[in-house]
Amino acid sequence: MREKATTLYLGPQHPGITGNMMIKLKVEGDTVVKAQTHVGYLHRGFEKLMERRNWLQSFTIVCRICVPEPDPNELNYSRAVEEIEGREVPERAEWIRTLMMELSRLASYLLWFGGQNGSAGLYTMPQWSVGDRDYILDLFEELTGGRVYHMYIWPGGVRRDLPNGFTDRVLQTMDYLEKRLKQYDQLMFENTIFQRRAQGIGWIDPAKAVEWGVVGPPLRAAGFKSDVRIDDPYLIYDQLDFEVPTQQGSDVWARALVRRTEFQQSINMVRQIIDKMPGGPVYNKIPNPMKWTIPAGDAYVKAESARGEFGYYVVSDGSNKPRRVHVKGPAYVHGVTLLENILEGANISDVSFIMNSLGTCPPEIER
Amino acid sequence: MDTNSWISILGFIATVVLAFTVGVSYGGIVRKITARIQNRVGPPVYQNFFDIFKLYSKSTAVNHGWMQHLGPAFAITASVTSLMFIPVLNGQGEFWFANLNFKGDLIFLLYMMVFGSLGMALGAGQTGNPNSAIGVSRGLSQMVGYEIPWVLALVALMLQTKSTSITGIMDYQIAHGTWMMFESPLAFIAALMAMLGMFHYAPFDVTFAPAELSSGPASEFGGKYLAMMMTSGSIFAFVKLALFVDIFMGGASNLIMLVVKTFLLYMVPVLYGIVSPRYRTEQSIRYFWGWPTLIGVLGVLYVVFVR
Amino acid sequence: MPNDKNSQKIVDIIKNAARKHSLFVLAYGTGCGAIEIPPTMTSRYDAERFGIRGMATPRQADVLLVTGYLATKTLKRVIRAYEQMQDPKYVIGFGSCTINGGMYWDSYNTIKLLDKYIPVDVYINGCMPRPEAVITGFIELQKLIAEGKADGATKYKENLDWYRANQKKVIKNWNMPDYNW
Amino acid sequence: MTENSLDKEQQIVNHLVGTFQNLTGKVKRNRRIEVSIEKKQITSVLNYVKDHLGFIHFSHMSCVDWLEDGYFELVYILWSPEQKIQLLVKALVDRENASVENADMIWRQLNTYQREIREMFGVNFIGMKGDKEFILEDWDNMPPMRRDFNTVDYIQEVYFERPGREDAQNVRETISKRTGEEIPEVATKYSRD
Amino acid sequence: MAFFDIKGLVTPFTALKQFGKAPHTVTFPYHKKETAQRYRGLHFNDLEVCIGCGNCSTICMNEAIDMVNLEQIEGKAGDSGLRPRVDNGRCCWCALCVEVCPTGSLNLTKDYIYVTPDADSFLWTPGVSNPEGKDNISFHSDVDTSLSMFDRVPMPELDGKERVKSFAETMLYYTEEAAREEASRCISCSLCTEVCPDHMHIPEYINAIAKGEDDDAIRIIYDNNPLGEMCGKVCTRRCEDVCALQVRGDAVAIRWLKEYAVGRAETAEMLKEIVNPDIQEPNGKKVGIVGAGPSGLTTAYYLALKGFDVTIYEANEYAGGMVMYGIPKYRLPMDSLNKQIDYMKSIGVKIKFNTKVGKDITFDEIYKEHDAVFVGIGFQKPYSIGIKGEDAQGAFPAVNLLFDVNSGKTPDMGNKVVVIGGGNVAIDGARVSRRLGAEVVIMYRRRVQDMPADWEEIEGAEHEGVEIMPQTIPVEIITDDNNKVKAIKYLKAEMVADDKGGRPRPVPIEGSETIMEVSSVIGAIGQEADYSFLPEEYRNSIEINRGRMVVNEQMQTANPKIFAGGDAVNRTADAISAIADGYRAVKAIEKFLMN
Repeated sequence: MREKATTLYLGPQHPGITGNMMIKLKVEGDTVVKAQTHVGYLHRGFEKLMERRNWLQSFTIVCRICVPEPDPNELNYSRAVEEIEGREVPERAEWIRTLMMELSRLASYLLWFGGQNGSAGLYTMPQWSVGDRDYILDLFEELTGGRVYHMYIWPGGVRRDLPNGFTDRVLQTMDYLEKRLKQYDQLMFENTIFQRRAQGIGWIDPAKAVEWGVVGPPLRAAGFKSDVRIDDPYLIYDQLDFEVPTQQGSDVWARALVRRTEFQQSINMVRQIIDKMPGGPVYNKIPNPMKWTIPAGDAYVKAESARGEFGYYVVSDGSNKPRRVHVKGPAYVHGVTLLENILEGANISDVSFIMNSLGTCPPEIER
Repeated sequence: MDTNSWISILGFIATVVLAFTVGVSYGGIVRKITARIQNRVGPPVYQNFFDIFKLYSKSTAVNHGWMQHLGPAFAITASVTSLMFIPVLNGQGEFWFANLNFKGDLIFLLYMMVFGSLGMALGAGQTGNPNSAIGVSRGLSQMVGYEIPWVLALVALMLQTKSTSITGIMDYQIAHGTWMMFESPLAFIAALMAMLGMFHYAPFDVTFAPAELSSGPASEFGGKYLAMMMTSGSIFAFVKLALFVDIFMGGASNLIMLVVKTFLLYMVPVLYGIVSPRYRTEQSIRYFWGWPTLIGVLGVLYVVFVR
Repeated sequence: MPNDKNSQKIVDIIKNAARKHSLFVLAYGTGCGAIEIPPTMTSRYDAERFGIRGMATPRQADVLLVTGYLATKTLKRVIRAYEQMQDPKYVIGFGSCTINGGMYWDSYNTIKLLDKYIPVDVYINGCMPRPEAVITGFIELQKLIAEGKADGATKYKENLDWYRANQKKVIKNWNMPDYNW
Repeated sequence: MTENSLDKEQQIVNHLVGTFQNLTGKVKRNRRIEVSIEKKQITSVLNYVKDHLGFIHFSHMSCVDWLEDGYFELVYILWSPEQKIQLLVKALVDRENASVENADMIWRQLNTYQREIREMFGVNFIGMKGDKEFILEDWDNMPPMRRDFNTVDYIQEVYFERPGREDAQNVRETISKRTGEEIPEVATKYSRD
Repeated sequence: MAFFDIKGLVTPFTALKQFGKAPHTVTFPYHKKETAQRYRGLHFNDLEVCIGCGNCSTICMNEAIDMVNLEQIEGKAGDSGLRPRVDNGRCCWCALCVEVCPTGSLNLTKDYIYVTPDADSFLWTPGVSNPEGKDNISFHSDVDTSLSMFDRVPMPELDGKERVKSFAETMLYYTEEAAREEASRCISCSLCTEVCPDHMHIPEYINAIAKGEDDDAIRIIYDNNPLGEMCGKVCTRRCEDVCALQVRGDAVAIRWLKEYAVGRAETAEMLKEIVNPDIQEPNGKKVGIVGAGPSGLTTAYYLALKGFDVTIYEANEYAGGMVMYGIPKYRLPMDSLNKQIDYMKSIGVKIKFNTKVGKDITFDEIYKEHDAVFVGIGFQKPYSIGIKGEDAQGAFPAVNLLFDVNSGKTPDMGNKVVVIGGGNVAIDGARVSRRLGAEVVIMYRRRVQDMPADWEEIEGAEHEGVEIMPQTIPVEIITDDNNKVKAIKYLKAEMVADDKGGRPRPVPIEGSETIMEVSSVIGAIGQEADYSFLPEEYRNSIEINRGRMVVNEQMQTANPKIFAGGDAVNRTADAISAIADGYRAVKAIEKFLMN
C-alpha cells in the first residue's frame, strides 16, 4: 500500500532535534522516504570573525564552535598555531591538555547518554547523566574558571597550572562516575526495550563507511579500528595505555556500546594521566599578543573528539591575524550527507534517535 | 425535581470535584516521585494545580476551525460522562457516588472512553499540523492495540460475573467476598498490561512522544485547550483507576481505601514508565497483541472452561 | 494588564500567582546558551522546583528563552515561534549576545539587540549564564509577573509596526502570516 | 615517532610528481604531504590518489582567499587510513569568475563542502547539484567569506548598536590632547589598533 | 532479540532504588554553591592601582571595554585618568583583559549574577559598580601568568675592566633581533608621551620598530626630535619611569630602541635619504640662534625646514653644547653627534663655529641682523662646592674636566680622585677619571637610592670600580704648601626622617671626622647660566629671575623678538627638555614672523 507522502519539518524548534537545525522529512506513513538537512541557524561566520581578530583573540572564540565539547577546538587551534610557528609546548602542559581532552570526552559522553535516551523517551537517564556531567563541569570550573567555555588551552601551553588538591578531586569524580556507570548499565544498556529500540537501526554500510567520511564512534561501530589518538598521535596519547573498542553491528546499538566502552577507557586514562603527570612549567609564554605575528604557512591538525575527528586547517600569511581558520567538525559529514542517507527508509520514531547516535552538533556544521 | 435527583446531582458534582482533585494530585505526586528517582527535588505536589489554573488563565487566540474547539470539549465531556458511570465507593451493598449506572454500562463505558480519544483526534486533525496527524494515527493504532487485551479481560469478567454492569461486578465481588484479581488472575494481568497503554506512560507514550512529534495531538493546543486536556486527562486517570479498583479490586468502602488502592495501582504504569524508553509504534502494538492478548484469551478460556 | 501592583484586581493577583508558579518553557535551543539549559533543568539544579518545565511546542509555552545569539535565519523562526505563543508570554534573553551583540558583535549573520525584534522581559548576564544565573533570571521573571510588570507581549502588540520594521530590515524575504492576536 | 621515517611520505610525493605534469609536492612533516596542482587536474588527481594510493577518506576541503594576489586556493585534505598519511592537494583558481570542475562524484560528502564554498566564496563548481542556499538565507550581498566583504560596514548598515557608550575615550587621544602633541601622518598607521 | 528477556525487563527497575537517596540538587537560591577559586565572574578594577593604559580595551576582541573618565580619578603623569568600563552586553569573560593588564589592577571576581529587565544597564565600571569586589577576586594574573612581558631584553655592554681602558662606547646596543623583541613588549599605551618633555611619538615609533619598519621609525622620531640618536644614547628618559610595564616589571627600553632606530642610518646622507624632509621654499626671514646646544640645534633644524634662513653662533669648535662637551665620549661618541649635525647642515642650517657672542660678535649685531633671535646658552658655569680649600690646585668642577677631556686634553688627575655629588655629571666625572687611570671615590650626602643619577650609570660606575661613599659630607679640602690638594676631610651622616614629611635629611654624625688622602677633588653639584654676553639693555628687556630667563609658553621672552630655551630657561639640565623648548620656540617664531 502506498500512502500519500507528507512533509514533516523536524526542527528547528523541536524537542527531538539536537541543537538548532532542521530536517525536512518526506514521510509515507511512518517511514521516511527522503530527508534533507537544513543548517545555518547557528551560523555566526567564525572564520570571518577571526580575520579581524589577532592570533590570541581568536583563541577565545574557537571554543564556541562546538558547545557540548569546546576543548578539542581550543586544542586544535593551539596546535595548529604552534605547528606553524614552531613553538614548543612544555611537557606538563601536554599532560594537562590530555587530561582536559579526556574529561571533556567524559562530559560529552554523559551529555550524549542523556540525549540518546531523551530521544528514546527514557527521561530518567538525562536527569542522571546530565546531572552527573555537572561534576565534571565543576572540575573544569576549578581548573579553568569557566564551566562550559574554558578558554584554557592556548598556544604555548595551558593558561594556569592545576590548583591544589585538584587531582584528588578528579580521582573522586572518576570513582563516582564509575559507580554511576554501573547504574547506567542497569537502566540503559541492559534494558530490553532500549536494546530493541537500538538494534538494527541506523545502519551504516561498513563497506562504504570510510569513503563516506564517517569518523569517530560510528566508524568504530562499523568495525574499523580508527582513532586519531592512535593513527596520528598527538599530545601524550602514545604514552597512555588504552584500547580502541570496535563493534561490528554498525547500528545505533553498536555505537552505544562503543561509547560505553570508551567512557570506561577515558576514566582509566584520566587515572593514568593523574598518576604519571610530570612537573614543570605549563606555559611557553607568547610575546605581547597585540604584536604577535606568526610566520606564513599552513597546518592541518586533527584531534579525536567524542564524536570523531575534529580538524582545523589554519593558514597564516605572516601577519598578526589568521588568514584563514577552517574548522571541520565530525558533524559536518555526519549531520548532512550521512544523516540524509541513513534516514531514508527509517521510521519517524527513530529520526531523532539516529541523529543522536551520530552525534550531530549543528554549530560545528555551519560555525 | 425530587430530592433524589438533587442528591444525585450533588453527588455527581462531588464526584467530579473528587476526581479532579485526586487526578491532579496524583499527577503532582507522580512528578515528585519521578523527581526523587531522578535524584532531584522535583516540583511541589500541588504543582499541577498551578499549571492547570495558569493554563485556564491564558488567552487562546489560535483558531484552526471549530473542530479544534470541539476536540478538548469532547475530551472533557467524555471524561465527565465516563466518570458518571463509575461507582466511586461501595459499602454494605450501597453505593455512594454511584451516579448513573445501568445494565450494560461497562460496555457503554468502553465506547465512552474511546469517544474522548476520537474527539481529540478530530480536533487535532483539524489543526493541520502533521505532528498532530501522525500523533493521532499513532494514538488510534495503539488504542486498537491495547483495546484487544482490555476487552478480552472485560469479557472474561463479564462471563464470570454474568453481569455487564460495573455495580454488578462489584456486587459479585462483595457477594463472594473476594476480588476479581484473585478470582480471575489472567484477566487481571491482561487488563493490567493493557492499562500500561491506556496511561500513555513510557514505553507506550508514542502518541505524545516529544522527541519525535513535538507533543503529537496536543501540538497546536495551548492555553485553555491544553488546560481542558489536562483536566480531562486527570479525570480520565481517575476514571480508569477507579474502574480498575471497582472491577478488579473489590471497590473501596471509603475514600482512604479508594486513594490507597488507586494510588498503588497507579504506581504500576508510572514506575514502569520511569525506567523505560519508548517503544516504536509498531513495537508497541506488537507488544499488546502478543503476551497481553494471549493472556486475555487464556483468561476468557479459563473462565469458560474452568469456572 | 494593570502595571501597578496596587491597582491589580484580586483576580489578577490570583492569576499572576498561578502564572508565576507555572512557567512552561519553549524547548528551543536558539544559541550556544542552550548548553546550560540541560543542567538547569536536570537533577543538579532542577528548575522544576519552581514549576519550570520544558514544553514541546510554542502553543503550550509561556516563556521563550533566547539562549544567546540569533542568526538571522533563526530570528525568523524565533519570531514565528514567539507569535505562536499564547498570551501572556515572556521572553528571557540569555547572555551578552542578546544585549549588545556579545562576542558576535561584528558578525554579519547575527542580530545584536534582541529587544529591537521581540520584547524582552528579563536579561541574564553571562557568557554563558550559569544555571544559578538562569534560575535567578527565572526568579526575577516570577517577581515581575507577580507585580504584573512582565508585559512584553502587550508592548509587542502595541508597537507591532515598529517591531515589524526592524524585523523586516534583517529578514529580507518576509513570508510569514500576520500576527493578529 | 621517529624522525627518520619520512621515506614513506617522500615516496608518495615522488610517485605523484612522476605521474602528473606540473605537480609539485613536498613533505611537510611526518604524516603530512602537500602537493600543488593545476586547476584542471583536480578531478584526475583526486581520482588517482583515491583509487591507487589509498587516500580513500576525504577529511576536509577548504578555500583560502588570497585577495592581494587575485586567486582562491582550494585545498583538498585527504587521509589514507592504511598508510596513516594526510595529503593536502592545493590548486589555485582565479578570483574573477572562479569556477572549478565538480568533484562530488568522487566523494559524495564533497558536495556539502563545495556548496559551502560556493556560498561563502562564490566559487562555481561546474555541474554540481544541490540547493543554492546552504547556510545563509536570502543573502543578497557579496559572498561573505571573501576578504573584500567588509563586515563592519555591513553590520552598521543592517544591525543596531546599543547606545550609551559614546563617552568612550581613546587613551592616546586623551594624552595627546593633554600635552598638545600633534601626531604626524607617518605615525598614524602605527597607532594602537 | 529474545522474545522474552526477563533480566532485561527487571534490571532497569533497580533504578527505583534511587528513590531512597537524598537528591543531589543544589537548591539554589536557598543553598548556594561556592564558585571556584579562579572563576571568571564580573570584573573588578582596583582604581588606585590602575593607570588607565587601556591595554584591556585593546585586547578585547569584543570591543567591550571602553576607557572613560571617572569623577573621582584625575589624570596625572603615568596615569591617563581614564578607567575601563565593561559592556557586559559584549563581554565573553575570556579574561584576556586580566592577562594583559600590566599593573594587575583588573581582575575577575566570583560574582556572576546580574539579572535585570533593563537592557541598557549592562555597562559595568569595574571597581565603581562593585566596590566590594576586592574581597571577591578570583581570576587574576600575577607576574608569572600575566601576558605582559615584564623582562627587558638585556642590553649587551662592555665588561667593566675593558671599559676603563678607553673611551670606547660602553653600551653595545641592540641588534636587530633584540630590538624587535624589545619593541614588541610595548603595549602602546602612550603614557610615556605625556612625561616626555618633547612629547615624542613613542608608541608609534616603537610599533614601527616592532613591525620591522625602521625607516618609518626614524621619520616618526624626526618629527619632533632632530637629535634622536643622541637622545637614544644619553636621554634622561623620564618616559621609562612611567612605562606601564615598570609597575610590575622592567620598563620598555625606549631610549635604546630610539638609538637602535636612528643608529640604522650610519651616515648623514643615509639619514637625509631616510628622513627625506619636506624643505619649504626660503621665505626670506632670518633667525639668529645663540648656542649650538640641543635647543638651538632643534630650533635651527625645524626653522630651516620651514624655509627660514637660520644661523647659529657657537663659541666652541664643535656644535652640541653640553651634549658635546659635557657628556663623556664613552656614552656619546663624537661621530654620532657629528653625523646628526652634518645632516642638519645638509638641509641648510648654518653654524658659525668659534664665534663667542659678546667677544667675537656682539649680541647687538645679531639682534639687529635677524628678524628673531633664539637664545639657547645652557648652563656652563658650575656651582662652587662651598667648602674650604676649593680653590686649591687639583680641585675643579666636573664640567671643566669633561670639557677638557672632550676637547682632547688629558688632564693630570693624580691617582686618587674624589667626586662630590650624586648626579649624572658626578658619575660622568668619576667614570672619566677612572678612564684616566685614577682610583675614584664618589661622595654623596644621602643614600645610594637617593642619587639623582640613572641607576644604569651608577651600576656602570660600580662595574668600572668606582667606589661610592654614601652619606658622606665633605667639610674641607686639605691642601699642601703649594696649595695643591692633599686630602679631604669629611663627616659621616645619618638619615633623619623629615618632620614635615619630606625626604629624609642627612645629618652629620658628631665626631665622625675622617681624612682621606686624595690627589684631586671634583665638584659636581650643578651649574648655572652665564649672561655676561648680554648687554645691559637686553638683560633688562628680558626678565631674568634667579639666573633663569623668564619666558611665556611660546618660549618668548619679555622682548618679543627674543626667544629662549634650554637649561637656562627650564633648569632641568637635560637634553630632551632643551629639544622640547627648541621645538616649541619654532612654532612660536614661525607664528611671530609669519603673521
